[in-house]
Amino acid sequence: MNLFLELLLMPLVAFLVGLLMVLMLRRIGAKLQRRVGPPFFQPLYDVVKLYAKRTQVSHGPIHDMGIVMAVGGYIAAETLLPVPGMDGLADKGGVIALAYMMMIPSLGLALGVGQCANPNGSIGISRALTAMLAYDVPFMLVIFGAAWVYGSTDLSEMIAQQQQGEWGVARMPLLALAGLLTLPALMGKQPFEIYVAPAEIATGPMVEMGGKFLGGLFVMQAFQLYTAGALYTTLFLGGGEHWLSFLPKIFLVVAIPMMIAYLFPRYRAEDMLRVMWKWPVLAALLGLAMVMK
Amino acid sequence: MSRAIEHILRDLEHIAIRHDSERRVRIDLASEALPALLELLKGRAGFVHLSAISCVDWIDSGEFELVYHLWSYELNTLVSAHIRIPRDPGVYLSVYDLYQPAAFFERDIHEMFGLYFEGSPDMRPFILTEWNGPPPMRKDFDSEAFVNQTFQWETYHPDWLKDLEEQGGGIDKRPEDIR
Amino acid sequence: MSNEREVIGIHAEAKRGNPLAHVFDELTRFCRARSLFMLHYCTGCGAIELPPAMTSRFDMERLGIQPMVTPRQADILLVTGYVSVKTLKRIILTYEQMSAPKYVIGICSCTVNGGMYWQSYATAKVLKAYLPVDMYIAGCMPRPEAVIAGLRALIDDIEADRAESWKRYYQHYDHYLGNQQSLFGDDWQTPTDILAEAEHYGLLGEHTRGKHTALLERHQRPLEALEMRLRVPEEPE
Amino acid sequence: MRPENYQAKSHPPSNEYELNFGPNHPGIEGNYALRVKLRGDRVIEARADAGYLHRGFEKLMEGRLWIQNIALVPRICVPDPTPMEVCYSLSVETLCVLEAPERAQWIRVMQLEMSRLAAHLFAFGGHAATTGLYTNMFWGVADRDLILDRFEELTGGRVYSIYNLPGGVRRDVPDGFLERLAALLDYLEARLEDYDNLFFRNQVFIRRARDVGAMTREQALEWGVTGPNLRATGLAFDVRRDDPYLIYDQLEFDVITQQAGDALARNLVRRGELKQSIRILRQIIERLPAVPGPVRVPIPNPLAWNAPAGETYTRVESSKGELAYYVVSTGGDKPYRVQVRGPSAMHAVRVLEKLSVGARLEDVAQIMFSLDACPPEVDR
Repeated sequence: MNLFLELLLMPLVAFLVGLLMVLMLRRIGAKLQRRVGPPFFQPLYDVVKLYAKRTQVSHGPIHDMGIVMAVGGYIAAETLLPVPGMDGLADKGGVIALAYMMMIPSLGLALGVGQCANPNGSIGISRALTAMLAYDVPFMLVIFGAAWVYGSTDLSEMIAQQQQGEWGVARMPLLALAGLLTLPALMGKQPFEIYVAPAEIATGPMVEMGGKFLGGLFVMQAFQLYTAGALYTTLFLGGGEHWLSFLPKIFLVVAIPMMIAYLFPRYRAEDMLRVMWKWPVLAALLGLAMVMK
Repeated sequence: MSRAIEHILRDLEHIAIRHDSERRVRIDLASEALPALLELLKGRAGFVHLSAISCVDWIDSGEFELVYHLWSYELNTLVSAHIRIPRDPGVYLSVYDLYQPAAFFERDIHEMFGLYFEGSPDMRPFILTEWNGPPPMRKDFDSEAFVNQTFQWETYHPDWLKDLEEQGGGIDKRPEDIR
Repeated sequence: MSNEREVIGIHAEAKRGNPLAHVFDELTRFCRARSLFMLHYCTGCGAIELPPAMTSRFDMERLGIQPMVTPRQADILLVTGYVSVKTLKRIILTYEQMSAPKYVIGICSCTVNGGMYWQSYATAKVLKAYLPVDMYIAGCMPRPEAVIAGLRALIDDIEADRAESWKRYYQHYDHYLGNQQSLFGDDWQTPTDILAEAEHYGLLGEHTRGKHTALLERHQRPLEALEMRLRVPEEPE
Repeated sequence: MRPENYQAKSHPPSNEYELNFGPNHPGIEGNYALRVKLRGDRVIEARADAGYLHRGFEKLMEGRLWIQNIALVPRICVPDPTPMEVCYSLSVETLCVLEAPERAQWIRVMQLEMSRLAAHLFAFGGHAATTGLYTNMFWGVADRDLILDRFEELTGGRVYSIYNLPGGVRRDVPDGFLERLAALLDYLEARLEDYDNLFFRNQVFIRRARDVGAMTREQALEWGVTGPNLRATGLAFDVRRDDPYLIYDQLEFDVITQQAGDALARNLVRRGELKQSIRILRQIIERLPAVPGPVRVPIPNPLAWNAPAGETYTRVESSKGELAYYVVSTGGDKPYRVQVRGPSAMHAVRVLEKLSVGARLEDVAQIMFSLDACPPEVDR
């Protein structure tokens, strides 16, 4: 398939799968809360509705730019994530570039939200950056360990190795565990949902976002869930031979943090740092020691 | 139990103690004696809980009645101390230094009745911050007249009612007429 | 209701050249009706029946309705109960910050005509004099079923393109502003510049400007950017 | 005038800034505002801003008949309306030297305890939601709804029942009501285990709520704290036991206390009271059928009912604390003066202000919800 088409298709697929994941998130919550939950197309309705708002309140060009960066960062990340049948730019970027791309949205949000001059938003974004600081340490360790084990930072190379040999989860179980512990923080769900926190800071970064800006954030959330699931699958669960095995894997990966998300309150910001820097980092360091012995 | 209260208060002059029921005591006294009474009750009988301060506007006699409801967790008795102060100029002493909850009640009475308490920590408007009229709980404030003059009303005259009226029926007494 | 619409002439919008415009309109309308973010301002008692309607027993999310936290994100403003004058100011600020299309639902009898507080000096009686109301759900207080039935009716209205009160607010701003001024005083001003917005979005109507907006424009200061100061000055007491 | 509320005045790059917490904020119970001044994310000053729910109840009640006011009083506290009705009815009964028949008193206590169950379920559901645990809120509100169903069966109204009158209650319990109530109690008791697992034993929640908004017993007494919030500081005082009204002196129940006085302790007290309310209701279910008598005494024509001159201060224990009515009559057909002393008038203003200072911004909502403050009681 030609590269240009792939670059178009990969984000699109990511978006659609991401919307399904948002739906799954809300349905899981509904089941735990003993209710029915939203209809099947609900996430799509939400996004279309938000983009179709007639009046859009913008707080200046930086505000607009922030959202573009937030969504753009993930779109770029999707092109670096190989999926069955499509490699995109995976062989040119590798996992390090991907990790950088996954940080851009938070920084973009910080820019955009700063422009809103709403203290709730500013507190929220400072918490979001704190959260990023918290989960990036174990996340980087995990990526580093995986790259060490596979002897490459190339994601398609990793997939190829796993599909010929055994899965990453068997070769480095502790690193896989550390990655799993990092996932809820990466997805910003309870107990690490410190930067949305409606009752504390009125949904933090989203406080001044309406219409297409909120729509952008919804799209970003879809990408975020998809990226987290797909990256974990690629690193530890053998990637995907074809879509029929890839999709169940990424949905399963995303479902695990969601199951616990509805059973916990959120931590305080410093508690999140403490927890993230303790258990996942410990597991990751032990895992590193095991693979490097 | 009630004996004890009478014993404690034996030094105060011009004071009438009445036992309404087993756990209710009513005390009437002059307004100057109230701080001394509260101090005695709090210090000697353990009346640490100021349940409420009530204000009644006796407009006919030109007085405000203030009632201090005190509860003792030890004696399980509620004492209501009644005093009367002149409606004009309507100034009295705060009991905040004895009972902190008084701050809320005094502030409330100030904005609802216009009665000023000297020494109370905060007499700024609290509930009626966006109210320009007279203190609304005074008896001379006519709420209904104010409402009729300030607010709009829903006109209730649907089509089916017009039809009914053409046939000679309709509403006997309209809400507007009652107001 | 119907003749009011004709007077306003809401449907007199210019035809668009894009042949797909109609399809897009249908799509957005379809999605709008199925995704409603509501801001439930707990102005009064009626707020107590919203949690049951939202939570497990009645589960509003089935209908695509979910609570939102800030006015910027919301589509529906639920005014749940009597509106004291102090609250009414905040409701108007909230309403003006929402992005259109936006809908207002008045819950409880008190928003219709003052309810059992008709005598009260502190509550405004008729909500629709100050804000355009799409739907009233009467009752004291309406049950969760009634709230959901009302929201369903609103959904039908949105799908049929009948719920357009927000345009009425722009096009009859003078009327609403006049009522607001009569309650809050002539120097009433909100941070949102409705006149400029109406102009910008092409929603100016015959009755947008009038003697009340003239009064507003005389003292209106444009919204300046917030200062960045090192210390907040003490409030004048 | 630029309406000054609603948005912070300055941008956070400065170290100190002011934030309006409410009136329309998910971390605020009802329509209430707290203006907080923050340094970093620590509150250095908090000021309550009430009046958004002010209706002038006390003025309204002066303009209505004794019996008309029954429809007005439950609206003063929306989540827990029954104590309002009962307390007002008791006041008028004291004034008119009436006494409700014994059966009516039993039914009233039953209704009071049902209302307490509902209010407590609502309260800790709300508290859980402020910490991000929405599942508990979804469950709590749904279970509260089952109690409201029983209310509806008993009184005809889900929330506001207008069931108590001076002189008794409107009608007797329907057939089979007590069995259905007993079944509901069994269900609720079984559900309590779920709540314990999800909420009260949740380590993350315990970590969040411990030491938040803590007050000592001395502070609580000084600030006029009552009800569960006072019992959470270790003082075993309950109006139901120590100043009994109705038939509470014939019932067995424990006064639950905790020592810590923080948000966690306050929730645990409510958790214990749920169990006690179930216990009280079980006793009533058992003994009510044997209580004879009518459920109301005849009262004069309500439209021309003049209560004798006098005054009364009546207290009951609502789910939030000490609730009292001061009613003055001059012998007319309307009250001369009614004062409502809601427990939240203390909790939501001074106590909240004091406890918020020094707390972190993320704990302000927790403090408010753990105090179970009810803004309409403040504003009236």
